[in-house]
Amino acid sequence: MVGLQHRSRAVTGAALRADFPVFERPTASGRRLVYLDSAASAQKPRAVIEALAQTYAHHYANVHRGIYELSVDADARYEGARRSVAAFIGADSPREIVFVRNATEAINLVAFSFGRSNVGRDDLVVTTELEHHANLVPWQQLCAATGATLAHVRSTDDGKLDLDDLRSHLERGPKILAVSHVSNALGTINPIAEVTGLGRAAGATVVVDAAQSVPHMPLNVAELGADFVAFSGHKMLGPSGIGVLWGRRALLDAMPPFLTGGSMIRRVTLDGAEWNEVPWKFEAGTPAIAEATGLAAAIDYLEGIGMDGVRAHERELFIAAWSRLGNMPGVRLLGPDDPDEHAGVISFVLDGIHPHDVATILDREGVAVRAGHHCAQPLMDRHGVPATTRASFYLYNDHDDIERLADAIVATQRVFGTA
Amino acid sequence: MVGLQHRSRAVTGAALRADFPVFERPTASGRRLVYLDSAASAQKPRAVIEALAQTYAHHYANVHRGIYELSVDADARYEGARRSVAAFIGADSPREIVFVRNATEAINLVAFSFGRSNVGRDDLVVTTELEHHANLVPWQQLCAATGATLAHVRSTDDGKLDLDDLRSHLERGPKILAVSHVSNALGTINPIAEVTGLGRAAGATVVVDAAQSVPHMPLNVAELGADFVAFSGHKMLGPSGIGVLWGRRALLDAMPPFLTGGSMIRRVTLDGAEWNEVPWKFEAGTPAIAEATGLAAAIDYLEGIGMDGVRAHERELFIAAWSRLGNMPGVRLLGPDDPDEHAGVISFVLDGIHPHDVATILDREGVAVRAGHHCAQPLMDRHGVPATTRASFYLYNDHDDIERLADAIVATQRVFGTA
Amino acid sequence: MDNLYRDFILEHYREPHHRGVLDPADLSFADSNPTCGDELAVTVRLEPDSGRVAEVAFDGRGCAISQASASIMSDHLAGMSLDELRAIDPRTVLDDLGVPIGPARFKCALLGYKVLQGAVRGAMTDWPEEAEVLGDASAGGSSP
Amino acid sequence: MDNLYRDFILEHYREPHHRGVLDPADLSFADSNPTCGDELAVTVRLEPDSGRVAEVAFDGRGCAISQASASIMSDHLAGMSLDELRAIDPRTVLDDLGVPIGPARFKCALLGYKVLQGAVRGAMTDWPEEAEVLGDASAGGSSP
Ligand SMILES: Cc1ncc(COP(=O)(O)O)c(C=O)c1O
Ligand SMILES: Cc1ncc(COP(=O)(O)O)c(C=O)c1O
Repeated sequence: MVGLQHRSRAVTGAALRADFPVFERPTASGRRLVYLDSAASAQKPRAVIEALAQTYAHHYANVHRGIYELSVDADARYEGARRSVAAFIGADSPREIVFVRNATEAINLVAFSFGRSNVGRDDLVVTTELEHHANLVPWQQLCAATGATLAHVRSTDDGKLDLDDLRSHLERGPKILAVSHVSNALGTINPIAEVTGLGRAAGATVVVDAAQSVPHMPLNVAELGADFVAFSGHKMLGPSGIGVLWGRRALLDAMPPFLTGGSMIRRVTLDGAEWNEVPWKFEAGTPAIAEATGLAAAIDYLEGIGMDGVRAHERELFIAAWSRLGNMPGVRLLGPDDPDEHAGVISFVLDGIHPHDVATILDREGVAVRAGHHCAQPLMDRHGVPATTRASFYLYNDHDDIERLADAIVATQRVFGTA
Repeated sequence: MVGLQHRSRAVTGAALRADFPVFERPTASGRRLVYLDSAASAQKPRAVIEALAQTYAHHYANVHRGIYELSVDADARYEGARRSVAAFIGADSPREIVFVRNATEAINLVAFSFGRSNVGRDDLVVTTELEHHANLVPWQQLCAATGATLAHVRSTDDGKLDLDDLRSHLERGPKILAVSHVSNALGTINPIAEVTGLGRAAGATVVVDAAQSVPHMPLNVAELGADFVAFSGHKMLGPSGIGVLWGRRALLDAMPPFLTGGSMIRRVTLDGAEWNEVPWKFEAGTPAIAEATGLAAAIDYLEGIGMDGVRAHERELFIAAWSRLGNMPGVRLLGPDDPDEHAGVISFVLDGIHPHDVATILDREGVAVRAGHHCAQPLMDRHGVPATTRASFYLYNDHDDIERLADAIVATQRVFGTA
Repeated sequence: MDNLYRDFILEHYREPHHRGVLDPADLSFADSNPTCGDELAVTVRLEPDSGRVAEVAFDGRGCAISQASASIMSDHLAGMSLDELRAIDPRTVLDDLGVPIGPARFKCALLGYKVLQGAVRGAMTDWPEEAEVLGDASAGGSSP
Repeated sequence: MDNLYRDFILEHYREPHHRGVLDPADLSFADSNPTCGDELAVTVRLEPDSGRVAEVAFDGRGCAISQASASIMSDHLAGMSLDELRAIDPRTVLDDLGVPIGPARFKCALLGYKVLQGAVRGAMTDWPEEAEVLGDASAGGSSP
């Protein structure tokens, strides 16, 4: 088996699949599931599912307001999860960790709270052509509401950020630079420390969409140089319904609240309210209590492997898949070909076959991939395709999966008579 | 055992506790847990915990965009949960069900999206003195942002809505009337159909905070006469991280989106976006996928008992507790004494003993209650107390729990030398 | 392999019927599949006297399913009145397509239908309800 | 029953030391416990020469723990300089209280301390970090 020979770490790939119950699921093809859609959402290890069930079964109560033991227990676990997240990304303090639903809400929170109080009609907001809609549409809305101008850093033909274009945008002194660390649509890894450095040097507040990086590589906010970082639990083996906004303490302190209601207040009268301290100021109402503990379990699991190991494994799979698919006739690959600039996400197009049809036939072969615009329509427009097929890797994938993918591509080409 | 004798339905109280693993948890008192804090959040039956675990183990993928079987399966379950919710509250169509995090987010969504596009500086928004902060602070913020005026319907000494005062506010033609169905702090059941009827007749858009009613009594939005209804999954045996906004289709269709990003768009270019159909227009990013399926399981569980049965059980417990506690010296009860106007939520004050101290000593006796302002500071101010102690019932409580509560109150009074 | 990509589907995909743009046209509309961004436009010419469809043409890019579905449907449209167009049942469109369509390809299979409805009504229409068209059991969301 | 509601706690609760409002005062501040809305105010009179605490008084409503804690602390304040007040370690306040305080009553036990810090700094201060004061194991959130 190709997969077993090439795997560099015993702890990744096939050996880990036993931890993920989904791989017990039979597929219509009769073969084991090859799950290549982790960029959309990751599968869950038993440890995460168990942690959730444990919380609900024996440690559940509302948080933040209870005096009885069960609620103190629930609160300690919820706030303990915040400390886990803070440690995982190297935050100075758990106070800088705001729990939200997902990366999308995290970015909206910044656009509404920081944006509407700091951006005016003469200001400039800069995003890039590489962004997921989550890091684009909220800024369009901010600019529409405030009259500010939105500009986009160009990308190159091989899907990289055009740093010269970034520099020239920065010369105009934008208030906000919103940029992704890793593109979900093309897999591009941006030179993020350089980008944040340039952005902050130009006086911009830098918002990093780390939805595709935190799950897949070491990330340390102390070194990153960003002001805000957004990511989702569900892409990093954690539950759905929980995501994270990290922000610099001083910024969070100065920002007005976004959603309002219980827990986020210090004192309320009929006519007005004073706000609680951060991060609770930004967590109105009952949060995703158990889901936070599930996210902490996911972090434990990832730390058990080591984020360096996760990244190394995906880098190796990328190299193998890029050369395997790149050598197949009728297959066009998108994005940079340097493995240091490309995460474990491969977007491709088959000549004469629409990505939806590719994904359908791959599915019949037991290979789960995503087809579509990957919530990055402007990027698709930029590359002149309506959509692509995307295979994305995580720690439970291996070289065998790449062979299954390659075989299924051939099968697709046979159906369409292009092979 | 008192509990067993008085219970009117075999399906409620002690018999059901076996379905809830939390009751296996030992307490510091050495006695079984008496959980009287369901108004803050409900405990979870095994069926809900199992449904969540099943979804994560075998049916999990991102929704809305996938072509492979696993994602079609996940999507069908997520959208199936929407249909369950729609059926449970009698909505015309699942399109009227927006999944949010909690009741708080649901109300904020209305305040931001409907509010900011429909309320201007000459307009009036009316809430009541009975509201949870979640149905008060978002309206304060709306009025602060738009220059509109906020007014509050008075409550009576026994904690009921003053309907004459409501009428006189309605004569001023408010744009929005935001009112709770059941008060979480006092247990008052408002005559909600009458209130919504008056509100709509006066031309107001009526927002009902049903966080304390949907879990505890039959509620049918077709009969309710409201325009928007908000509630939380975690208070109705469901997971944390999932809540519901119901809205009339025509209103939802006409509203601008709130959070923006993936899934909620029809088409995006670098400079602008068109929105998806409802309800997806309001669900930006990856939703609480598995949590929705857990909520559907909670609904199944509740329907297995019948909401009439749940309400009847809590009504019976209310009557018993109200007379038991009301006859104890040094105990002051708040709220209406008519069991038709009072849900299974009893707020009380012990002479000379602060509610926090009460809750601490009750906890030592294995009785979990809430102490504080219950996110209703203006209501506490109204009744001249900083806080109360609150015992709230659900289907797993019984008469034995009331005895345990009464005994623990006596123990508290002994510690403080007031008994 | 395949009960979805039958030969006639692939033939319609490669050589779609009624392809192109009518100019001038009496009705026209364009819409897209939010999942993949596929865009399809329709132009319709009506008989001056009867107001019935004289000619119809689809134009755009898309997958085999969406292209075949529009192509097959286009063969049935000539001679229909506007009311008849409006009354087309999306279930019939799926039946005419003749291959099993599940939720995953629901929008692909009905993009042509939706664009045609837009042309007839002169305005964007909602996607048909999956639960109604496919039956509750197989219905998922109809969002991208 | 009880290691929390020891007799001296209840005595301080019933007859708190240094109770009332100093008028005039050199420093004053009020704050509340967000969980229950309990409000506590402090007024401080300083020695004109040394700038050290001459007299302090607490006023407000609250639970046994918050009242006893402020009362016990108030006995230690006379003669302290502003820098010394500022340097008070919340752990010492809990030690002086002399009963075991967990996360559930953390804010009750430190309300007096927090109000005093507000008076010294002339501005609202954050609650001390539970994790630091109580040690990580028992720490939960410090939010209402
Ligand atoms: C009446 C009422 N409204 C709103 C809420 C807010 O609910 P959540 O915290 O789930 O958003 C609550 C919860 O305590 C409530 O009781
Ligand atoms: C780069 C990027 N940003 C943001 C998001 C949005 O994440 P979520 O849907 O969890 O909010 C995604 C998810 O696809 C992503 O890949």
